[in-house]
Amino acid sequence: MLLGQDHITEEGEFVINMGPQHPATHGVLHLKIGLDGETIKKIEPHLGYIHRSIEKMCEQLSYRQFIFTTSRMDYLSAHINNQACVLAVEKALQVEATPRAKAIRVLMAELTRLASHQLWWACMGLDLGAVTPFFYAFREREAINTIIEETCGTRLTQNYMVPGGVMMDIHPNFQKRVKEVLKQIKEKAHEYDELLTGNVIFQQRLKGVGYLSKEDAVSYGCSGPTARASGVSCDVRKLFPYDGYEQLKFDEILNTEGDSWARYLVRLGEMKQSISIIEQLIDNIPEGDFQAKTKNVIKLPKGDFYQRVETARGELGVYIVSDGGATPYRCKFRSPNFSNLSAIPKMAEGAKIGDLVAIMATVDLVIPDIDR
Amino acid sequence: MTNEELKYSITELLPVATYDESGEFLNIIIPSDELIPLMKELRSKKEFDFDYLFCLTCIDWKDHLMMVYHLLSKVHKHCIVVKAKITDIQNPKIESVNCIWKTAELNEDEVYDLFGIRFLNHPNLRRLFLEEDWKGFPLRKNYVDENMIKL
Amino acid sequence: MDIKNNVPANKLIFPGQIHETPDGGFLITKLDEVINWARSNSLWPLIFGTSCCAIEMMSAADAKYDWSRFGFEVARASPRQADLIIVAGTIVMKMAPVLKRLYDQMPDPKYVIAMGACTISGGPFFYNTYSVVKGVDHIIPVDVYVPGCPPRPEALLHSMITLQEKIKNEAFFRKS
Amino acid sequence: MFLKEYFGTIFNSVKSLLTGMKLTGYYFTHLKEIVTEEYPDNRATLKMAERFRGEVTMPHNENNEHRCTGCQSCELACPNGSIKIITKQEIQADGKKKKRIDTWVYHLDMCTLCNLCVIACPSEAIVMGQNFEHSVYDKKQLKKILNKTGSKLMEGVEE
Repeated sequence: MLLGQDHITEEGEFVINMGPQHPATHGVLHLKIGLDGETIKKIEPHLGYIHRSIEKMCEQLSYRQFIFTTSRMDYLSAHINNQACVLAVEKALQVEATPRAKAIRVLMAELTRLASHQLWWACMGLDLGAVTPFFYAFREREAINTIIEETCGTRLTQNYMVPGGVMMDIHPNFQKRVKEVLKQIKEKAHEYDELLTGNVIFQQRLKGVGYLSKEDAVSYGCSGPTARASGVSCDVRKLFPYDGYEQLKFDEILNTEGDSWARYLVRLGEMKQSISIIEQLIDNIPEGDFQAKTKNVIKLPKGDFYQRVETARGELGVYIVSDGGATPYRCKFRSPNFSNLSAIPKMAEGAKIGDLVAIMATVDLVIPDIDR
Repeated sequence: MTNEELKYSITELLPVATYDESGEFLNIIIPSDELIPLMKELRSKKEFDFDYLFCLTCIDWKDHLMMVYHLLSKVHKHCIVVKAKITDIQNPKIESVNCIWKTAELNEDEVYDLFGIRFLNHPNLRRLFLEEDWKGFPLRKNYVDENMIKL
Repeated sequence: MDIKNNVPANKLIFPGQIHETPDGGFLITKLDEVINWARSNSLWPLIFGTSCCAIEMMSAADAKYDWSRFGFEVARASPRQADLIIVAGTIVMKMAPVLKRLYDQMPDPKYVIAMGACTISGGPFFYNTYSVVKGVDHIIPVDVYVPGCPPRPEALLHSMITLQEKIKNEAFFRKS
Repeated sequence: MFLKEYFGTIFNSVKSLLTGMKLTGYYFTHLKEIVTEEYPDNRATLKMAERFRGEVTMPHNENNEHRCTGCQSCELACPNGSIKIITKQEIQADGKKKKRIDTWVYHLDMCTLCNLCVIACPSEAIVMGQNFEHSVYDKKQLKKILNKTGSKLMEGVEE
C-alpha cells in the first residue's frame, strides 16, 4: 500500500511530500502525507536520506574507536550517546568507572541535556513563526558550549568518554564556569516564559494538537519526554539507574495530557531538573582518578550486552553482540527518535497540515539518529 | 516475576524453548514458527504483560539468522529477550509482530531492508533506508559491495 | 577587513581563477568591481543541513557569531532565492540526486561551501560504509572547503570570507 | 458570555505579545550585555580554549627535530584512517639499521579531531593545534605532511 505512486491514492486522498529538503523537518526527513482537504489522513515516513551505515562500520572498529561514531547519531546528546557505549563496554568487561569519572559523566550529560533542550526551544519557536526566541536560547547554549569546549576540546561532537572513565580531567575553571552559567540561566528563565510560554497565540497552536494516548505511547515504543507527556513513566535514570543517578534527587516530570503543550511543559520541567542535578553534583565531585585502568586492546567476552541511557530525546539502547574478538560482531543502536517518529502518523491523524509542524517540533526529532 | 518464575511459566507454554541466562536478561531461544503464539501469550497474559517492545533487531550468524526481541513490562518491570532462530538463510521469513506491538512496523521494515528477512502479514513491507533497487542486504555477513573501501 | 592579508598566498590560488591582465579597460574593470562587491556582500544561503554541521551553521547565525554582519543572514528555504549552498552534513547515495536537483534549481551565479569532513571526503564515514558519497564534489562543484568535524562557527565565517575573496576576483564583463 | 471570552482572548493575546516585545525592547535599549564576538576583527585577541582541537600538529624544536619514532600507534588508533605513516630504514653511525619516519601524511579533510591519536602516542610527538582557519579553494591542500623536510628524531626519545 505504497502512498503516492500518483498524486491521488485509491481512497481519494491527495498526496503531498514534505521533505527531504524542508526547513521544518529539522533535517532530511521525507514524509508522504495523504490529505483530504487540509486534514491529514495518513502519513508514511520515508527514511534513509542520511543513512550512514554506522552499524556496519562498527563491526570493523575496535571498542575504543566505535564510540566516536555515536556522537554523530544524536549530535545534540553526543555525550550521552558516548556514555551509553562506554557503559555497555564496561558492563561487558565488568569494570567500573571511578567515582570521579562517574560524577563528571553525569555533569556533562546533564549540561548536554540542558543545551539540547535549549536548542529545541529555539527551533520550536522558529518553526512556529517566532524568530526572536532563537537568539535568546542560543545565548545560553553558547555559554554551555564554551564550558564543554574548555574541558573536552570540541563544542559538539566531543568524544570525551573512554571505557573506564573520561579522557581528560575537568578543566580547573570548570566548576566556577558552570556555576556562573547556572546563575545566568536561572536569571534569564523568566524570559523564556515571557517570550513563548505565556504567549496565548503560541499556547493555542499547541493545546489539543497531536494527542497521543498512554496505550499508544507504550505500543509505539515511545520514550523520553514524548512518552512522559502521555503519562508513561519511562525515565531510564529512575528505572534503571547508571553512573550514580540513584544517589541524586530529581523528579521525573510526568504529564497526562498527551498533547503538544504537555510535551512542551515536560521539556521545560526537565531543564529545571537538569539544573538541580548539576547543582547537587558540582561541589561534590569526588577526588581521585578520572580513569580506571583498562587494557590497551579491549576484548569483550562472548555474549550479548544491552545498555540503555536516557538521552535528551528518550531511551537509547546499545546492543553489542560479541564473539570474543576485538570488534563487535553486531552492534545495534536502539534509537529513541526512531520509535518516536513511528508515533507521528498516529499523532497527526485528523490534524491540519499546519499542525504537523507543531507536532514534529514538540517531538523534537534528530534525523541522523533515526537513520544511523 | 523473577527470571526463574518466567522460565518456569514459559516452559509450561512452550516446551521446545531453550534458555540462556549468561547475560543480563533471560534469553529464550525458540524456532521461528513458534513465535506468534508465544508472543501473543506474553503480551496478553496478566502475569507477563509485556507491553513494551523496546528493541527489535536481527543477528546474522552465517549459518542461521536470529531475530531478537527485547521486551519489557511497564507494569511488572521485568525484562525478557526472545530470540527466534531462522534456519533458511536463502529465503528467510517470519511472522510479523506488528499486530501485537505497533512499533514493530518500522523496525521490521528496517530489518527487511538490512537483512532481507520477509515478514509475513506485515502491512507495508518496503525498503526503509536504501533505494528500492538496491542489490543485497548490507548487514548480512556475506554482503559484498565493490564500492566499499576497506580500511 | 584585513582577511586577505592573513590568508597565505598559496591559499588564494584556486583552480580556474582569472588573473588580472594589464590591458583591461578602466570602465569595465570598475564595473566588475562594483558587481563583485554587491554579489559578495549579499550572499543568501540556502537552509540545507543534513547533520551535525547544521547545528554549527545555526550557531553561526545566532547572536554570538552573527553572520548577518557579512550579509549572510537572509537564509532561504527555497533554492530559487539562494546564491549559496552550504552543504552541512553527510551526503548519502539516496540524498545525492536531491542535492543535485536543489543545486540545479538555484539561479546563477551560485556558490557551494563544503562544510565539514563528511562533505569534503566522506570523513568519518569514508571506510567500510556502503551508502555514503565520498565527497560532495562528486555531485556538485565546490568553491570553498572548510575542514573540521564539525568546524566551529568562526571557521565557517572564515570560509565565507574566503568565498567573498574569490567572488571579488571574478570577472563578469572581462570574459574573453 | 461568548463575547466576553472572545474579547478576553484577543486582549490576552495582545498583552502576551506585548510582554514578549517589551523584552526585546529592553535589550534594544540596554546595551550593557553584548554577546556578539566580532570575528574576524578580533583575530588578534581571539584565543581558543587551551584544549581546543583544531588540527593535529607535530612540534619541531629549533634544531628541526621531532619526537616521532614511527611506531604507528596513532595510525592504528585512528578510527577513520586519516593518518598514514611511511617509514624508511636508516643506517645509524654504529652501522645498525633503525626504523625512522619518511613522511607523516595527515588528511585534515577526513580528520574528526577525536584526540585518539594523541592519546595513543607513546612519545608525545603529536599535539592538537589551535588553528581553525583551514578554508581552502582546493581539496588537495588539506592533505598535509607534518614532518618538515630534513627533520630528525630528537635524541633520547626512543630509549
